[in-house]
Amino acid sequence: MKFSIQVNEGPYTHESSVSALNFVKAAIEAGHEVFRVFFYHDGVNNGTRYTTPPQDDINIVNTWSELAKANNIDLVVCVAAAQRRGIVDEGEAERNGKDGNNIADGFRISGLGQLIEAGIESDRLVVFGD
Amino acid sequence: MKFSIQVNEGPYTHESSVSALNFVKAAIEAGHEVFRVFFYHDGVNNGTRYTTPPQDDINIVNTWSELAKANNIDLVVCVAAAQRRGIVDEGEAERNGKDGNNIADGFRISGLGQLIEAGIESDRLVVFGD
Amino acid sequence: MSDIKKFCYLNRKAPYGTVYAWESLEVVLIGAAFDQDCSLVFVDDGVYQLVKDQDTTELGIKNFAPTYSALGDYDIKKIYVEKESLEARGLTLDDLQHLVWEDEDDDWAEKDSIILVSKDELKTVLEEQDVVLSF
Amino acid sequence: MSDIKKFCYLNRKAPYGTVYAWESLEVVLIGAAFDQDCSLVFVDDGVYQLVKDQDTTELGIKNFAPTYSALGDYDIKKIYVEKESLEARGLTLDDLQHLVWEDEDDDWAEKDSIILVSKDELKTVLEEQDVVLSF
Amino acid sequence: MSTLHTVNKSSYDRNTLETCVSVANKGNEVILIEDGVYSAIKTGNKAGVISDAMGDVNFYILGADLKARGLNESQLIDGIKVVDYSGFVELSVKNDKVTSWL
Amino acid sequence: MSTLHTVNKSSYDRNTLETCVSVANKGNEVILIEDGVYSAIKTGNKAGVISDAMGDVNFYILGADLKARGLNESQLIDGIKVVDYSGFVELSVKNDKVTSWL
Repeated sequence: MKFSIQVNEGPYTHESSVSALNFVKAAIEAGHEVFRVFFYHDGVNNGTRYTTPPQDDINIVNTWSELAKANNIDLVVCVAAAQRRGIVDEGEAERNGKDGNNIADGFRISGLGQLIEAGIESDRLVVFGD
Repeated sequence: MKFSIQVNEGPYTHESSVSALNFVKAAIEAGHEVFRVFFYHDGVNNGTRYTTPPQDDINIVNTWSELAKANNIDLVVCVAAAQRRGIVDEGEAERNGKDGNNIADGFRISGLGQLIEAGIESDRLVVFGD
Repeated sequence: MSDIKKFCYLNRKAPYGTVYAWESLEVVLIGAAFDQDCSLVFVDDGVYQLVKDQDTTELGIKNFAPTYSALGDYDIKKIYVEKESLEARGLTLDDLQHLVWEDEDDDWAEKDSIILVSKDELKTVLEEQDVVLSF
Repeated sequence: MSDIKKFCYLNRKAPYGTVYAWESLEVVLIGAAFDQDCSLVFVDDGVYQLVKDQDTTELGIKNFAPTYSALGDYDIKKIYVEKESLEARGLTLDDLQHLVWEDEDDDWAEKDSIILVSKDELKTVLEEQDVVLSF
Repeated sequence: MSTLHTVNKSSYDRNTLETCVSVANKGNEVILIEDGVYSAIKTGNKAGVISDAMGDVNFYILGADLKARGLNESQLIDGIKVVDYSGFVELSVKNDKVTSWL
Repeated sequence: MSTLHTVNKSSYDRNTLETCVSVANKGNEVILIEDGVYSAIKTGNKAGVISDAMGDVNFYILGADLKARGLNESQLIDGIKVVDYSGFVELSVKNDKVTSWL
């Protein structure tokens, strides 16, 4: 079965990122496909490479990056939500006159259409939020 | 009277940043001193220069920067909270091996002791959060 | 599975205190381009989103409420408001914006978009949906 | 104003679902170095923070609950738990961690840090505070 | 120590205001801000949280938040005073401390 | 369309579970995750939200969230089934859609 996931909250701040990660891992272990994880609202904060979580805690951003690479998952950060919150890739930096970017490995910034498309193309869309 | 303010939530995501800004402006207009604004939890996201809010909405980050400059307000971003959320200045970038920084003008990253000190040294500490 | 899915936007939060209401509306506007079946549901504090005469001037932030009145132009005709939520909060339909869509099959007559539903009717609306986006 | 202020940490949120509980505790630990009077208050869902036997292994995140037992070493002796909040949630003192501090004036005897208070007693505790930090 | 309490949540979503009022001391003041303003609508079925406490506690409400949400003074429970941000600051000065119920 | 509902808030803090249960159709399933697990304690005074709905709706609870919070199966309202994440995924597959009550 084809799953897509929506994550609405930032890592550490809210458990939803961890719930989504654990759900995605279990879905893949059960042989399902995870097509896309769409990061919306504060969920976009999952996609910054600038985090340095405590050594004795999970590194949520890196876990997403590794999981996506190993399983070909499309990690999409919503552009409108990212602009409000300061998540920037190379293209966004250029368009908005920023002097750098902070997007993490394996994430890409794109539009809300990607969420609707995920809803259309997936058998199940599961939302994790506050 | 000497005020300090704690802001617990990110800009746009939650109204607390706007409430805090409006409160600080009114306090200054009434002739009070605002000694320090301490950004904790997701409040640290007030301190990134990477945001590009919609043109027709308030630019919260810039408003903090301007207000602080004009009124000599100490804008402190909590280091522990910032590390979990990816807010980085030059020193933090060097210490944590990051290839850049995103701290906004007029903000500085420091420890939680600055919050306790604000509580001790101010006549009132007002907390805005979720 | 049919080609058209029923998308439901489930709104339970008040506007301005948090950004969910506004960012939910942004999804609805983008989603309208995809030619799927679209329903908006307002329940609990979500009903506050539709209260008329919102004025954010003194607060100094963007007032996004006028966008709701554009929903008709995006062919969004099914805006379900839970009756019990409205009543508990001491509000009536008159306190909400009057939202309409134009029916091209009826000489572009203006028709109401807001459908007041009881909890039982809402059960049926939710049961029919294929995809529920929660805010 | 006296040199020592009464600081109160007001905790109303459950652990793990959101980070407030953990980041509140981080403030308490830092604050302890400042030689102010310190009280912790747990009310509403905040009482869940002190439930014993927390085990986050399966969740895969840090378990910060052991840190509460270190509070005594930081000379934090006043941990107020609202009785009504505990009772409403079907919990008793036995469901919570046993937190103690050592009294140097009483041959280092271990004494309970948790003080069960009624709503009326909590009123008095809150009234006395100079600075309330809310989480 | 007189106290100003701030409440920023709707009584229809959370128990925040109920808790605040239940531990506020006689003569304390409460200001409703942000989504807290919804609790003040007199026709709502949670209006009692405020009206029952009105004898012991003074209630204020932030006008900017009221207007943003399309509400006006005529919809409020009698006795709640509308203030602007400078009034909010004055209440913070007048009371000995500010306790936020988050 | 059979539905799996997820609820991640404590009934003692919010009305989320009550709303979910009030609009869930007969035969629907509900899984309590994150802070939602607190609603399942049988000695709590909101236990009725679940026990009253138990005849119409099946209740599940995520074991990982239960353990994280220091709770165990013996404290739960009878009839709630503890599942792990793979059980959560199975419930998502078995039902036609997943509705999150945020």
